[in-house]
Amino acid sequence: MVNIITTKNVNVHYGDKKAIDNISLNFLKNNVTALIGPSGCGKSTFLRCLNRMNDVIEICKIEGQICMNNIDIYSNEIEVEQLREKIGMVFQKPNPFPKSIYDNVAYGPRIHGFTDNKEELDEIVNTSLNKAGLFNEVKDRLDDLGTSLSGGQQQRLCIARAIAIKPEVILMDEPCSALDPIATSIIEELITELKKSYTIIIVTHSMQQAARVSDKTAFFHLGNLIEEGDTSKIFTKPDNQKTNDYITGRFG
Amino acid sequence: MVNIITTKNVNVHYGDKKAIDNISLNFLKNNVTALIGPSGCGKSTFLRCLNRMNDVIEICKIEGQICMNNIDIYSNEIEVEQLREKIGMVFQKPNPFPKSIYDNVAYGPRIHGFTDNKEELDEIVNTSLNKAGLFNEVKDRLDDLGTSLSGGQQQRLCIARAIAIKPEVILMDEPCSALDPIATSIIEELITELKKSYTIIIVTHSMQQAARVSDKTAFFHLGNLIEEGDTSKIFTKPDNQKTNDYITGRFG
Amino acid sequence: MFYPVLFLLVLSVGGYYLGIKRSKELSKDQRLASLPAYYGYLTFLYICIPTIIVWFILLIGKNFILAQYLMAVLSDHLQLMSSNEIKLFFSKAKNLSLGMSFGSESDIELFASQKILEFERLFKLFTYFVITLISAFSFYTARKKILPHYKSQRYVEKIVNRFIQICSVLAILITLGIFLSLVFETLNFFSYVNPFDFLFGINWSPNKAFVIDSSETIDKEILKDAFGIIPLLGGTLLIAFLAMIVAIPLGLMSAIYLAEYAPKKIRDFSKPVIEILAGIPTVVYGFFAALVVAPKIVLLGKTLGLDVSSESALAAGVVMGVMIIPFVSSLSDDVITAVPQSLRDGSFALGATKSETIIKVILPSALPGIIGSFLLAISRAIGETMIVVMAASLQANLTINPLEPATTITTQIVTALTGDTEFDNPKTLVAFALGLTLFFVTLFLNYFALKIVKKYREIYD
Amino acid sequence: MQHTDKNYEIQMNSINEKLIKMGSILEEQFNKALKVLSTRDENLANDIIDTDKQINDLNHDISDTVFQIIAMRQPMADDLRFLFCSIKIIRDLERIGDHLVTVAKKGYRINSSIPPEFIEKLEILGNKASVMTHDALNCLFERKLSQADKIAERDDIIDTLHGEFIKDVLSYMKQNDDYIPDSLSLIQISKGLERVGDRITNIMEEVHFLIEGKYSSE
Amino acid sequence: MQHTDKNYEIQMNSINEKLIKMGSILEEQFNKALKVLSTRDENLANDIIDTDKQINDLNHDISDTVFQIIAMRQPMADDLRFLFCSIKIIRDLERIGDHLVTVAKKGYRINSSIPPEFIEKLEILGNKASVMTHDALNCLFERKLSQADKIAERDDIIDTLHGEFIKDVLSYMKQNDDYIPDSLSLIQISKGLERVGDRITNIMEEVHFLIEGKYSSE
Amino acid sequence: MTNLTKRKKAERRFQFYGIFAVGLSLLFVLVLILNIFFAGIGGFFKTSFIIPFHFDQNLLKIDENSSQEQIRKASFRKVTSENFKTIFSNYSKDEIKQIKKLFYRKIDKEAQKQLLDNPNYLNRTIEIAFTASTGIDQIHKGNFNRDIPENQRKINNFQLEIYDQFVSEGKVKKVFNTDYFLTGDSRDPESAGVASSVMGSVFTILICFLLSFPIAIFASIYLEEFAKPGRTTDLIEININNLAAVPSIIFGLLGLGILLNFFGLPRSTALVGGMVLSFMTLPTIIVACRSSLRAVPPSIREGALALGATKNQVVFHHVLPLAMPGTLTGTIIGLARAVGETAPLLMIGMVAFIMNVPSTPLDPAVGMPAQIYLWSESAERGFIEKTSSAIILLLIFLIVVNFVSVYFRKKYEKKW
Ligand SMILES: Nc1ncnc2c1ncn2[C@@H]1O[C@H](COP(=O)(O)OP(=O)(O)OP(=O)(O)O)[C@@H](O)[C@H]1O
Ligand SMILES: Nc1ncnc2c1ncn2[C@@H]1O[C@H](COP(=O)(O)OP(=O)(O)OP(=O)(O)O)[C@@H](O)[C@H]1O
Ligand SMILES: [Mg+2]
Ligand SMILES: [Mg+2]
Ligand SMILES: O=P([O-])([O-])[O-]
Repeated sequence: MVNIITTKNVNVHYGDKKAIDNISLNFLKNNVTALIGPSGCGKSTFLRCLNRMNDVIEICKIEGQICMNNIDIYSNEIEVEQLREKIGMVFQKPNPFPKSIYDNVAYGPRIHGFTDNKEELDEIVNTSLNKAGLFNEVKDRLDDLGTSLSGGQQQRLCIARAIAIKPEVILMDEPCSALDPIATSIIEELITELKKSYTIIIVTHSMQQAARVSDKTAFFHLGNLIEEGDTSKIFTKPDNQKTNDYITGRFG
Repeated sequence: MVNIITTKNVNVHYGDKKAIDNISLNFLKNNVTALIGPSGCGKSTFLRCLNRMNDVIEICKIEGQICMNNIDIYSNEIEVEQLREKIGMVFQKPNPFPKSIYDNVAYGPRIHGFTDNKEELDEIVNTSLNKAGLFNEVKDRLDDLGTSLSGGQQQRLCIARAIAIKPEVILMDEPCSALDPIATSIIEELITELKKSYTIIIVTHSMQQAARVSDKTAFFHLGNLIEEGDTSKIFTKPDNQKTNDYITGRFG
Repeated sequence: MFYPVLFLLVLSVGGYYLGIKRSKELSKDQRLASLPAYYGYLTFLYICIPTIIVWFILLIGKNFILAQYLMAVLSDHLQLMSSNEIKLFFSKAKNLSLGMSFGSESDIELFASQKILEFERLFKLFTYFVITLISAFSFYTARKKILPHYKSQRYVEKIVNRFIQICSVLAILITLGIFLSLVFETLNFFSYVNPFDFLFGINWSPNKAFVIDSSETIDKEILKDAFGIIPLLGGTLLIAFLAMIVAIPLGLMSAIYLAEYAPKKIRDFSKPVIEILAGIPTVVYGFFAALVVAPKIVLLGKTLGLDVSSESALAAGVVMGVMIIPFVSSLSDDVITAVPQSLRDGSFALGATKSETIIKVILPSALPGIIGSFLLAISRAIGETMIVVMAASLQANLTINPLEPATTITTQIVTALTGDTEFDNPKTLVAFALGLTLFFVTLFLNYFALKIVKKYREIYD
Repeated sequence: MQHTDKNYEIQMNSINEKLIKMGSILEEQFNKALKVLSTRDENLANDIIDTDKQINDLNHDISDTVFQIIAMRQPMADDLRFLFCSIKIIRDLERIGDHLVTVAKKGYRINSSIPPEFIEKLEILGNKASVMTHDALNCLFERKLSQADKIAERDDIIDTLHGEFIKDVLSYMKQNDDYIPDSLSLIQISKGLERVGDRITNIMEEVHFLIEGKYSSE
Repeated sequence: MQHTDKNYEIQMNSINEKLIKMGSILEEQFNKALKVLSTRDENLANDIIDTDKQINDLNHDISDTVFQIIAMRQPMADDLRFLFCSIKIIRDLERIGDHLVTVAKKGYRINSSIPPEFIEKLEILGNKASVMTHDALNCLFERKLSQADKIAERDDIIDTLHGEFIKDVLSYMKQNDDYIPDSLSLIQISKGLERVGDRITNIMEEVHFLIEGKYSSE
Repeated sequence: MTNLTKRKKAERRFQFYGIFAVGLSLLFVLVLILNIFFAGIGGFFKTSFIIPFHFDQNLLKIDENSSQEQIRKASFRKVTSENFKTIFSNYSKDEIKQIKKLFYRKIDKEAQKQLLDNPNYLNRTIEIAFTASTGIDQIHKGNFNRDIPENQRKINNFQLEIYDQFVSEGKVKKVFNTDYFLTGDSRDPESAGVASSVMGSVFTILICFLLSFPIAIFASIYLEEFAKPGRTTDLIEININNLAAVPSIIFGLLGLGILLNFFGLPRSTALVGGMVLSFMTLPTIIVACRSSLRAVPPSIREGALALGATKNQVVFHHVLPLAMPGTLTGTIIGLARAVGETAPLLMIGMVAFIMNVPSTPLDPAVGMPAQIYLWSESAERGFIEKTSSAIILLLIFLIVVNFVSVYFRKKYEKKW
């Protein structure tokens, strides 16, 4: 098993407020890693450090080392656009562009200049939709607006969009929290399907979801990484008392 | 055990769209009844029929009989304000008024003219906050804005506000869906506490939550009432195959 | 003007396509650092920017060059003239060259206008030549930059960002422009009139300055009592107050009704119709106030046995009030509808009636925003010009009786500047002092209004 | 209907399959054990003892899987009942395996001069137990209660047979001092087979719970 | 730390309490059963048989509660392990109760002319089993593993004692034909007590799982 | 229960206030529009007298072969007098003079125009409709009460008699005044038209749009998407907010002080007017554009960023197109306001008497509202009607624009 992303002594501050406290955490290739923890513990913050989405936030300061395939992603040689081509992201609320389904998926390949060729582009769009398990549902209406789809379909469209630029890693920040149970279970299944070709890091509020979909789980608390390990271990016999208390519903 | 609310052959249409299809369902006094079902099955619609919150929606047409304490709540003799004094409601997103905590709770008693007396009003406010399990947290800052509280506290403030007019029934529409797990568990505990004095009807997306807090559960599907009964029964041995399938995650 | 722009555009767009073509050729062998389109944009900008700059310089310099040219050509003739005469001569020649003839031109002036036309022709040719030259050179430079590893996207974006930034800085320049245009003339004015007298004087009779023509020395003692702004301020506030008496209750209640009660159809109809009131040009209101409302008020006053002036503050105030209704109603409507539905639901669920919900929950929540809307409306009323110019009196009158005539700051500005007086007369210059006062008063009001509105928005964010 | 989550479905199915496997191994073990009684084949007996490990492993395996599923997937309703039932049944099945090991261990050492009717009676008992086990597992897999009550009746038959057998052996023992250890073995074998009947009754109770959501006694 | 949800806490505690109750009843039963051996008091024996029903009821009760908790509260980690452990342990405890009933049933009917050293030996065995049970439950409640391994050793001692006892009884039987049924009872009592030891070993395995999250054998 | 009854009563009272307010506001609109409509609709028509007119070759001193140029140079004064003399041969010279006053002062010009359009009229007698004077026009349209004493009106009793005679002969016609739309301003209400002011407005608005629209969009983009919070950004913010608050007349002062006096741009031109109005419109568009930009949910930006789009790509591919409908609505409203703006134009001299229809933004021009202002200040009765007609035109334009923008808003309203 190879680590595709490694992080070492990562600290994140929002202004004066420390959001991530010296976290070192590695992510295995072709694995689903779940980040869990109470609200505000820094899951999203940490996740967004991995594709430098936090660059946008002025007051956000990041220290420590984050490497992808052993290259420091915060080094000067790395263009952030290039990085995000390698690390896709799916958000909490499905956010398709208000364009056609086709254009949603084709957008990434277009801006990265994957191809000038209409047929090749079609091919990319179709495979991406297929991989996201959406192709059969939308193949007859690729020209409809992406926003006209149902919530669950929209989220899969966003996944297709992320896949279309052939990333190695896909980050997901609570991808199911805006969905109902049925749509959720479809996405969850998709995730286990996708991990054959991608490395997936998922933030979730639902311990049950983490238990269901992930191979590895990391438990965050107040900006600290309390425990990480095999999901089956974390949910049955965590080493740390805090993890145990959180998982079993002892919060106060 | 007495039925406090009885409904018979209730049909609800939004324009041409049928949202509730001939549902008859009764609610026991001092019980927590959970309404569960997939998204869009009509849970909220049905709930809002019970205190006539759907009156506001122009295209919403309600047929059938809904009685509270054997009096038809849609009859002409019933003023809707009077009904809502008897049936309180707590919403999905905490919605405290942007007034002081005190005024939030005192609002109901004031408009209904419960008392002119400052001491009596204080008394009502304090007991309501107490019953909502919030008094100790806010007693020193009753003049702060209700909106300055945390999400979970806001939701409890809304519960206190509902309690302050001494309703018999409290309706809750996904009261925890905007809260994190910790706040959720506090509210859930509060619910079991409240059922000693009130009848509670709660809509929830989370089967687990229904299982945890309710005595009775009703399962809705596409506007139909599929099954209702003791919660422990519904979640261990439902009679209906659809219920079983939904509960066990067989959706497709 | 039009053709050079088109010419430049054609050149630039051509550059864009050539850039794309070149980069596509390159991209056959390897992946470029940026998309081909960006090499196109790069070429486009490379051609556009320097050319526009040079062209602009040429345009600015044109008059200067022209003057030099004429000087050279007509040096014998011009040597004899004073600088003022030269100015006059040039402008006459210029007008002649544009075909404006007053029938009394001399030969030398005709000759000069000929020369000007000649120069214009030459200059135009020269402009085209320069544009072409620079474009070609820029295109050459840009093309050299089209290399696989060259990140044209970054460069293009940098330029675009800089351009965007410049656009936003323009707002500062305009404000600065306003301030400068007002402040210099105001200082000039204050050299005639003591600022203290201006700000606290209670007499307004600028015509006292009329007797002074530029040759006479100015008697500051007379002016001391002529430019007191207080009566103007009083009139302005009186009219604004009358306007608000009309606008606030009507506007606010309309907003409440439309936002909370009205069936969708009525709302969809009424809202835009009431907003028409805001869209109607003020000159129309002025016309209406002066020709329809004022006579009616006089008539009404007569039947009631009141003595109403035909230029009463009432007419202007009421009409202005009508005009301002939509300002109050639209803004209030916005803040009322911005109150989240959940608050309404919360109140209804407690058994409140609709009016209770509005009065006790919605209005208090929206109050800061509503007050903000009032303040904005007031500042609008104070700055309003045409209605008062057309319907209010010119006569300064310190009164609170709406039936008497009153004048306003804006009216006086217009009066001062539409006469034919020279710019070195306090009677004219006072307009700038009044403008500056108005500027600060409305600024102050708006600053507060916006602050309140902003704070209110934060409650829900 | 299948679970929307295919992995869940797979996990649930694997438990089912392992239970089936356990059942079929037990059937084999029954056959072998009864053969041992008649042939006194030590190798076969050892084979049974070895095979029993598989059953023990399956027991642990299923127990682990059930634990994981409950931890990771929050099963409810029939899924949960099935898991709950499984976790209890496997203990019974494993014990049935143990009893068969007892049969084998004791069986191949029984002196051949013991009257063959004892062995025959044991074989009858054994067959009944074997068939009961088979039927019980069928009940489980098909989730049909029809046969369940009959199975309880059949346990009564086994009990009676066992009681009679003990009596017979006791009287035989009294007359044949030398055969006391062998008789004791016979008694233990019979006892074992009788306990299989009890286990099956247990299993049927769990199956009842699986299907009806409550125990028949309640 | 306590569960944020008090009802959950109460439910979890009730299981704990019921387990404690089961343990204390079993301790009583042990005492009574050993007394029956020496006194042959039929009433006491009946008392034991009656009391066993309580144990059975507790078994069902705990099983139900565990099922409800798992269905309604999605327990995880140590809670889930505890529930899982409980569901398995109660079977063992219930069986220990059954074995004690066997001791009582057989015990009071043993002919008083049987040599008293047999009874004494059984009492020693019984005491050992009783102490083991007590210790095992302590292990469970205190979630300490320290004593667990020792308990396995103690089971070996019981097995040896049982083996020796059987040998003794066998040789006694051969010499005293008339006492064969009584000897058989002695053997069954010893066997029962030995099985208690096995059960305790089982329980300790579950406790190991509860504390360590895996079985000691794995 | 009484409590509830009381509350219900209060409820009804409150609702009534609302209906009353809305009703009154709507009434204002109605009154205003009707009033102006009825006052102004006549302005689109003019009254003409039909009289036989002989184009005498000799009096005009031209012949069939004369060029248009020659006709234009010919004097029609004499031929007109001759015609009047023949038609009204039984009236005295003085009376003819009075009769002539029933006609528009420039009757000879009208005759000339007829001949220019129809050269074959030469030497023929043709029945031609000549514009009546504004006084007759008003009387004919019924805007003027002829019962008031003779000394208080411009038309004396003799003239009225003649007019009545014409009417009885059916020689008075009310015709649609196409010239109103084709000619520029004039000292005479009879021939005053809106063409020059309409063109002036068109040029002004065009300049205003071309300047303010792109600049506003870029400024908005900078502020919403790129600006890092800092002193400069705050300064820009404050300035834009202030610009929105500055009374329009101050912008006029700016135009006067900076554009005219300092930069020496030509007075009274659409160029300067457009520039001044664009300063005014800028903040309106910026506010609209910024709020539209802000309304684009951050999730769209994040979505694009996460795909590796650069910030510029995010803005120009996604955010700006989504913000466009809102921006356009704001622009339309801003421009509509600019169209109706008068005060600043007063300051830069765009209230001049302009007869020629401007053909470039550099020509002297007035705007519609300034024209309205000018006419409304005019003492002549006929101009009131012209003013109202111009107002009608302006209002129609504004209402159309308003509804277009409402339609726009409705159509592109997005719920995220
Ligand atoms: N843009 C921001 N500016 C300032 N503080 C922030 C910002 N984003 C997050 N924080 C703070 O950083 C901490 C970690 O936030 P983060 O969003 O990573 O938590 P989270 O674990 O994702 O929570 P949740 O489960 O609610 O999404 C919180 O205390 C939060 O208040
Ligand atoms: N105001 C409305 N106008 C028109 N249709 C509506 C309205 N509110 C609800 N519906 C429709 O009625 C049906 C039932 O809606 P309802 O909100 O009751 O579902 P729900 O079970 O509460 O779903 P959720 O779990 O998503 O809240 C849905 O199909 C919905 O689209
Ligand atoms: Mg988060
Ligand atoms: Mg709902
Ligand atoms: O499994 P048992 O030996 O106790 O029947």
